[in-house]
Amino acid sequence: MFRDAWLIAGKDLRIEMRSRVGLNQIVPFAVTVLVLFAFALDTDQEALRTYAPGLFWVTVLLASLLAIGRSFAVDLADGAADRLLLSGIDPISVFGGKAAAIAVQLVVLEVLLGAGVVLLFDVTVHRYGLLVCAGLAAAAGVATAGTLYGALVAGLGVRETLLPLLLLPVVAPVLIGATRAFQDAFGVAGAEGWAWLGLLAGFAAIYGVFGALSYGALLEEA
Amino acid sequence: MTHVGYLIAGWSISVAAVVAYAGWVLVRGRSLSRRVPENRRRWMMPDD
Amino acid sequence: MTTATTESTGSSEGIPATTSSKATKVLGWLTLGGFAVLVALAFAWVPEDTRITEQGDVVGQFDAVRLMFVHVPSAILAYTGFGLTFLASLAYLRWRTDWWDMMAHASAEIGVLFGVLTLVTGSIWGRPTWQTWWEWGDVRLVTTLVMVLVFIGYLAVRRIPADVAVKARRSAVIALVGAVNIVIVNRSVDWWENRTLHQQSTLIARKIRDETLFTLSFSFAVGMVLFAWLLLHRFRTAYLQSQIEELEVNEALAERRAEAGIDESPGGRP
Amino acid sequence: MESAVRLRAAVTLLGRFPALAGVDLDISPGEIVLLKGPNGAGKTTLLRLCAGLCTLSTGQGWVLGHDLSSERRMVRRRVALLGHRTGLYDDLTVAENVGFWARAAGAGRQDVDEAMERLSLTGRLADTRVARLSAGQRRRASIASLVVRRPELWLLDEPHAGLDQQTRDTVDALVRGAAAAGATVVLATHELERIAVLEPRVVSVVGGVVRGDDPPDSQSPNSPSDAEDDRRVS
Repeated sequence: MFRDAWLIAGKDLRIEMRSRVGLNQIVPFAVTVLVLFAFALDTDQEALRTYAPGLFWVTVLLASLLAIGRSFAVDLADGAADRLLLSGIDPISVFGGKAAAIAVQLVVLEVLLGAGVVLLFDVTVHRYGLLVCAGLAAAAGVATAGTLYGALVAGLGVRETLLPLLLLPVVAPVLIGATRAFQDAFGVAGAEGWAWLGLLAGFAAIYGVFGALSYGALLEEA
Repeated sequence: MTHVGYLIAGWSISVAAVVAYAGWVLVRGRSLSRRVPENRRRWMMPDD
Repeated sequence: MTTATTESTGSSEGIPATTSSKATKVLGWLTLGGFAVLVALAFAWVPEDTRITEQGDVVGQFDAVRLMFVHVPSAILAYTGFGLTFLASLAYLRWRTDWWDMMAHASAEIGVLFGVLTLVTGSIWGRPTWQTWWEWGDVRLVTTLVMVLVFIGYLAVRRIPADVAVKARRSAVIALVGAVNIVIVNRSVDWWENRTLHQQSTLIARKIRDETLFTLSFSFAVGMVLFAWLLLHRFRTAYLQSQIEELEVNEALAERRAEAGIDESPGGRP
Repeated sequence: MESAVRLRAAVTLLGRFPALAGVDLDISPGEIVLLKGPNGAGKTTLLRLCAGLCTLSTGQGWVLGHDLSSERRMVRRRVALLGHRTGLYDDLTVAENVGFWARAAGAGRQDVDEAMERLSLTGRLADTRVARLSAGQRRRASIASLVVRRPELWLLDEPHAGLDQQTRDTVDALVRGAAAAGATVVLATHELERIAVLEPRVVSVVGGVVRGDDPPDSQSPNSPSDAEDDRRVS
C-alpha cells in the first residue's frame, strides 16, 4: 500500500518537476496575488504586517486550487486515469500518493511565499517551530481535502469552476487555524498558536481518513 | 409599532421566497406530470 | 413519507396531472391556515419586547422581536433539510437506490432555500437589535453561512449533466463531507472568536414571555408542515423527472435495437 | 473451464444513450475475436465494458470469471485495454512511463527491458519524452506499458488506426504473440485483411447489439456447458 502510494506520489512530483508548470505559473501567480494585496492595502506597512498571515494563507489557498486542478488534469490528459483504474492499485494508495504530492508542492510554495512575505511585508518570525509545524499541518489539510474534492469533480467537465466553489468553504477552518498560528509565530497577535496547530492537524487527519475511505467509491465508476 | 420597515422586509421576503419556490415546484410538477403516463404516477392512483 | 402512503382516490375523469395528492392538499391547507394564525399571533397577541431597568429606562427589542417567528423556524427548517440530506446520502451509499438519492436532492434544495432565508432574516433582525447587519465573530452565523455555501456547491454538482449513478454517488460524498465540515467549522469559529451575540438557550432559561414562547413553538409546527408539503412536492417532481428519463432511455433503446434490425418491440428496460 | 467473456442481455448507457442495447456474447479462453461493424455501433463501449470501465446498466456479465456488476476491480487488473488514448504522461520519458506502469502492475525491471526490446523502443527513444514522439512511437510505448502487465485478456480498439507500417506490423506481432501465449484477444478494427491470417472469429456489432457470428462460429472446443451456465447465473 505504501509502496504504491510512494509510486504515485513520485510520478506526480516528477511530472511537476519536468513540466515546471508549478514554478513557471503557479508560483508567479501566487507572488502576483501578494503584490496585489500590497497595492490594495495602500503601502501601509503597519497594516501589511498585521494582515500578513491572513494574506499569506488566502494566497496559498488560491494557488492550491491550481495545483489540485493540475494534478487531476495530468491524469485525464491522455487516458492515464483509466489506466490507473486498470492497474489494480488500491484507491487508498492513489489517494495517499496524490495527496502527498500535492502537499509537497504546497510546502515548496509556502517556503517561497513565506520568503516573499518576509521581504515584501516586513514581518519578523518569532517562533520558528510553530511556523514550520503549522505550515506542514495546513499543507496536509489542504492536500487531503483538495485531493478528495479534486476526485469528486474530476471528469465532470466543469471542474475549473466547480472546484473553488466546493473546496473553499470546506478549507475555511484551515484558513482560520493557519492564520491564527502564523499570527502567533509572527508575533502580531497573542493567539494560542499551538492550540490552533491542533485544529490543523485534526483537520488533516479527518480529511485523510475520510478521503481514503471514500476514494474507492468515487473511482468505482468511470 | 417600532421597526416597521424591518418587520415588513423580514416577513415579506420570507413569504415571497417560499411562495416563489413552491410555485416553481408546482408548475414544474404539472408540466412533468403531463409527460408521464398515469400508471407511473403512483400517488394519484386509487387504492388497489 | 413514502409516496405509497399518500395515495388519493382517483377521480372519475382521469388522474390530474399534478404532484398533489390528498395528503399534500391537507398539508397545504394546514400550512395556509397555520400561517394566517401565526401572523395574527405574532402581530396582535405577542407583546413587544421591553424591560424596565432599575434606572427606569425602557430597553428591549420592541417590535423587532416579531422577526423571531420567521427567523428561528427558517433556521430549524434549514438544519432539518441538511440533516435529512445527510441521512439520505448515507442511506444512498448503503443501499444505492434512486429513492434515497431523490430524497437527498429534494431536502438539500429546501435546506438551501431556508438557509438563505435564515441568513437574510437574521441580518434584517440583527440590524435593529445588534446594530449590525453581520457579525463575523458569531458562531451560528458563520457556521450557517459556510453550510449554505457547501450545499449550494452540492446543488451545483447535481445540476451537471452526467451519468445518474456517478452524480448520485459523488453528491452523496459531498453531502457527507459537508456535514462533517459543519462540525469542524462550528468548532473552529467558536475558538476563533467566541463573542456570540445570539441568546443562549432562551427557551430553557424561561427569560421570554409565555406568549412569545407559545407563538415560537407554533411557528415551528407551521414550519414543519410547510417543510413536509414542500418535500412531498419536490420529491415527486424529482420522481417524475426520473420517470421521464427512464421513458426516454427505453425509447432510445428501442430505436437502437431497430437500428440493429431487431423487430421485437422491447417491453421497456429489461 | 469458464469463458473469458460472457455477456447476457448487457445494456450500457452512456448518459441516456444506450451504447449497448442488449448484448449476448461468449468468448472462450484463447480465442481471437474480431469485432466488426460501422462507427457508433458500440464496439468501443463493448471493449470498455469488458475492461470493467463501463457500468452494466442492466443484464449480466462476467469477465475471466468475475462478475461485472460487483467485481470490476478484479476484472480491471487482469485485462489490458488499448484505446484511442495512449494512457501515457507527456512529460515523462518512454522508459519512465513504461517503468511506472510496470511497477504499478508489480512487474520487474526484466519485464520492462523485454517489453521495450519487443516494441523497439531502445536506445535514444527510451529516454525521449513522450510529448516529442510520433503517433506510431506513442502507440508502441503505450503497448509496451500494457505488455508488462502480462494480461490474460487483450482488448484492442482500432489498434492499426493512423499508424505507420512498422507499427502496424508490431501490432500484428503483438496479437500473434498474445495468442501464442494463450491469452484471449478481442479487437475492433476495420483492417480485416491484416488479421485474417490469424483466422479470428468474426463477430459483427450493429446498433449496440451483437448480430450473431459471421461467418458461423467454428464450433468452439471449450464452450461452457449448460450446467455451468445455471450455476453462474444463480
